[in-house]
Amino acid sequence: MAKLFAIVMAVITLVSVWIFVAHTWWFPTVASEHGVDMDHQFKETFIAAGFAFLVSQLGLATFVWKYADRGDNRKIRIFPGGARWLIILSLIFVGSEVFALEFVGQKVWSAMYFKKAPQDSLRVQVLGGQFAFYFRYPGPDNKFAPIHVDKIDEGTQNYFGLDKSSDEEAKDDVVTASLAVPINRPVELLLEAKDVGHAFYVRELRIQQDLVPGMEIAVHFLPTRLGKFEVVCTQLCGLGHYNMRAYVEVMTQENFDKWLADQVSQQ
Amino acid sequence: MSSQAIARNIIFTVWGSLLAMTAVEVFLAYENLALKLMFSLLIGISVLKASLIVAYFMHLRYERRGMIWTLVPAFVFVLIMMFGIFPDSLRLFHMRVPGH
Amino acid sequence: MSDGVTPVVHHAHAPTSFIRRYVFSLDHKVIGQQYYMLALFSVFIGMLLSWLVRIHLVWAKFPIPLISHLSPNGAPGGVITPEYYLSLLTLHGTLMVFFVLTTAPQSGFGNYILPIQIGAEDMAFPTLNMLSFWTTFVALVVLVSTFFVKDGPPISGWTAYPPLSAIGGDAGPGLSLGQDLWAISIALFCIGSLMGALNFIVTTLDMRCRGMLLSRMPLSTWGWLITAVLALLSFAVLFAACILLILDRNAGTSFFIPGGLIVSEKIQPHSGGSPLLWQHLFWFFGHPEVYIAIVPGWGIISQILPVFARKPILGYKVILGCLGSIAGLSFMVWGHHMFVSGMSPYSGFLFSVPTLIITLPATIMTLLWLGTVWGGKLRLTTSMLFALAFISVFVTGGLGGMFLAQPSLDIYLHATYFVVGHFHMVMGVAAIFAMLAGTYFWYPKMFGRMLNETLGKIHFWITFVGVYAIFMPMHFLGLAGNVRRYSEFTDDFLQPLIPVHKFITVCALAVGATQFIFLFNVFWSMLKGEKAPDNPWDATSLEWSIPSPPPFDNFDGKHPVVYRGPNEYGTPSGEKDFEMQATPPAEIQRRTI
Amino acid sequence: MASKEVVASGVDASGGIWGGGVRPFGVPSKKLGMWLFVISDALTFSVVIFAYGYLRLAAADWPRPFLFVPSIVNASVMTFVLMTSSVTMVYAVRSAQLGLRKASVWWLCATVLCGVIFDVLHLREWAGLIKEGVRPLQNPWGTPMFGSAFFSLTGLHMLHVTIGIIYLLAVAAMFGSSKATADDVEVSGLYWHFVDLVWMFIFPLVYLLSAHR
Repeated sequence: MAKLFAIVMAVITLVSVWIFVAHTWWFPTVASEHGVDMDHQFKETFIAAGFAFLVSQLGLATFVWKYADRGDNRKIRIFPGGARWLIILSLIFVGSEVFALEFVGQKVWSAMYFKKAPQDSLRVQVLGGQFAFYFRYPGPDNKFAPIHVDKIDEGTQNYFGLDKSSDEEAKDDVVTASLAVPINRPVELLLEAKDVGHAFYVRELRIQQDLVPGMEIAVHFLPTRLGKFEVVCTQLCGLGHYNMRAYVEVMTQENFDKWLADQVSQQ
Repeated sequence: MSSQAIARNIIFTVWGSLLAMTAVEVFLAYENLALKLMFSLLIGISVLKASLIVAYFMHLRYERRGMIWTLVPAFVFVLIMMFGIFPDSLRLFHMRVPGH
Repeated sequence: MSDGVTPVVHHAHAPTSFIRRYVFSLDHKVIGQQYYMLALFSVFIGMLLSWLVRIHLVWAKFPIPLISHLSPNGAPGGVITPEYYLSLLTLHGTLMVFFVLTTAPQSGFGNYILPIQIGAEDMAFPTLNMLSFWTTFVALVVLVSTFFVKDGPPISGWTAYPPLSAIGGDAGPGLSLGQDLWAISIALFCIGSLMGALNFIVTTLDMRCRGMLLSRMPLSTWGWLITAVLALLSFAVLFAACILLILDRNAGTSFFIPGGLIVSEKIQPHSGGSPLLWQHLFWFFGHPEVYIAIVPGWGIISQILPVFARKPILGYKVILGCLGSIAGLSFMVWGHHMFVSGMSPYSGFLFSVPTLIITLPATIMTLLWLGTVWGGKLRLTTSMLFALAFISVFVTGGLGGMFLAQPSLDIYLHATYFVVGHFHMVMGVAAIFAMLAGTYFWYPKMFGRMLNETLGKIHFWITFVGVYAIFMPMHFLGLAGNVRRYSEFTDDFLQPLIPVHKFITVCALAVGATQFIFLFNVFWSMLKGEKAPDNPWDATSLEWSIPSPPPFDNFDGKHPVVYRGPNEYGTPSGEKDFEMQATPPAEIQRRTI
Repeated sequence: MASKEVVASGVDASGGIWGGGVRPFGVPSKKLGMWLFVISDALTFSVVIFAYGYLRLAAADWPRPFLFVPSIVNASVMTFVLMTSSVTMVYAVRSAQLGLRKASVWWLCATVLCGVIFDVLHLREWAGLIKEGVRPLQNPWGTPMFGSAFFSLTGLHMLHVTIGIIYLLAVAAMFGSSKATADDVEVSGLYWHFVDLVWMFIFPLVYLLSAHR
């Protein structure tokens, strides 16, 4: 029984570690600037956690193998030095971990949330609703017209409740069903929700942020890889949650200008 | 110990000071103070009143020290932790959706 | 005094009527068994729900027999609809977290064992004890009744985030009456748990027998005491939050609902509230709740390991310190559930510091358990196997926390299957393993008969390997960016991951099926199991010094006296290698001469 | 080493062994239980108060509608009544402990009377506000949330007072017919003082901070 337990544990441990090391199922390739740092942070954490995982699991397996009662009159042995060494050990391990992960590893967090978006960044407003995302570009005046809740109407496709008759800023606002951004230009998203909580999650861009009703939350990133990525909702928002999806396409500047142009023509 | 009866003069001293502090609170409410200052003064006085009630009316002052040191810190600790929700509410005002 | 017991004047007798004795009983042992059975019922319902959930995930169109009768419009022809999937998900979470993880280890074992372990005749407030059980029972009935109301249970998940949970029927099916019942059920559950917690604390402090110093209490008792303190402080918060939610839904207040919402084309009347407020209040309870689920487990494991390793637990006082400090820290870290919720990023940073610091006491405890196993003479009973497996899964799950505790990484991992794998491993499986270890350990005392070890071993091996096969892959899914709470994986990105989900589902079905072996074992052994001796495991604590099952007033009208701590193992005096807490020194001298 | 412990603890057992029971705090279990209840109930109240603060801080124009006459005066009178009820309660406990059963019952009744007066004044005020058009989600003055916060907080407190009235009546009846002990009176006193204590925070936070100037 003891040997079986030890072997099973060892197998479980090694298989798990192997799958991690072999990257059998792994992150999609990063497509944003801060994402690179994030992946680096992941790597460091994997090394620390993997080490602890191997040591503790294999240690347990060995102890069970070695110290199972085989009916002999072997005396028990108290761990040399009692608890003291183990406490010191964990102090060292955890102390270094907390320092490394907490105070060194917060680069990404601070870069994304403590720093404001650069001045020249492209501002896009994102509105989440059951069960779709809508995007609004401010147009030449770079101003978003105010949202008139009473004017929001799916039927006339006035998703943002714009009042083009009276609001000047509203006239040049461009509303789209999918997001397109030029590569290597910082983007600032202003996230809002119109009914319940949603979330804006793009794996390749390594961004995730809840859309909270009644709040306008800003996130910013710098896309560094061309491609079309999925935007999915990660905050349970009702029966269509699993189907709430949009796409973000990172384009070259000229493609982006073309794209924006014929979005304007469709308004 | 807990079963000893509390003296008359203490009861009325506490009662009087509670009333007095209430009067002070009402008076403060009509002074022209910044909301922050007013709030902290009012809360300060209320905490004082509460601790008087706990200490004398609820008799905690005469209980075994061990009991005080078990009950009060746990409560106060949790209460202090709860203040962790406020950084948000201060942000909420500035993050409200324009037009809503 | 040398015989270690003093006679008392009155000698209580069990009530004779069936109702008073087995239904509305005041006896902590019966109430403990009632709680245990309630949890057993809930855990199997919850497990069946998880089966439906897993099956729907990978074979969405597969018609499941009988379910169409349970909910004709939720699962027409047995094919589960996306919204009914969410209902099942919500009920699974609520049942498991509240009615299993909170009741079984604390109220179940705690009620039965704690008074005996401290040498008391009963809890401090038997009537309150009965009330707390029946309140919990009503809460369970109310929750399960959501299956039978129009358009079924709520679809807002066990965290019930507003506005989804607060604006009612407009937001989706199950959010009208179902959500109300959910809130009422949880409020009732809070009341029940508060009464129980209060009772536990008073009992542990006031009812201890002669010689049972705090420093001599078994670690399981300590676990239950600390958990009771956590429950007393945290359920009060959830209770208030539930009241506010109920008011928002029915009294027209607006604590959690901001203005200007348009749900299904209707402008909602509410304004002025904040969804974040609920998240704060819920998780302020929610994180201590995690420890309410696992701290009794830690206590039980720290109690069981030395028994079967035949040596004292390493660092009794240190483990105590760890339990205490984790209990304290658990009130400082709730924000790590809300990193990307729109909470102030600075608080997010601050919350992650104590979160990572929790690793310290957790690591120390794990190492102490390993140190206890080291150099012992392990008796690998089923109970011990589950205890050892507990250490393994606890470490595995805990290490996942190292990732989620960092806001930088949580940005990517939040709301993915990595989180699901993490908390199922560390809070679900670990706590369940502690319960199972406790069951195999205390069953002889609770029911007077031994559980069948062979069935137990089969149950253990499949379960142990199975949980790794289920929850380890979930971590990989999370890394690959697989979002949780999706009823179907319709988007292209997730297609390559579906084989993994199939594998998980198959394992889940297998492991679930294995649990029926356990269920059979429990009920079969009640009737047919071999009679249990007073002390089948050569354990030291008080419950093993009395007959199994114990007499009505536990110590048969005598008052036990405790002479030493619970960890006197591997101290050969005469033929025995352990000393019971209640063995008087005189007798030891007689034996050793 | 472990065997030494056996001897040591054996010695300890014959020497510094304690008698079990209510040693740690030297209070009856019921009293300790009530204290624990008070703590958790205090947390429940704090949560509602915190929610009120949270939303008020986030609100644009929180109304300050309470005129000195009648609102503030009325609230001050209510405060006075509640404090006085605390004093009568203290007397009830005191005479119970001194074995003056009859006096204690009378003092309890006096306390109940104060509680009733408090409730009546409170309900009168509610009625007045409702007539002025205050509802959970609307009021003539400003942020709609005002009504929600006001009614929830004061309502929760009023509920506690009402429960307290029933509780004290029961205790009075049982103590009068000597089914209850002086300890029970003291325990009920703890609850009543706690209700008073909560009002000490509701009065300034809900009324004074919304006083019209």
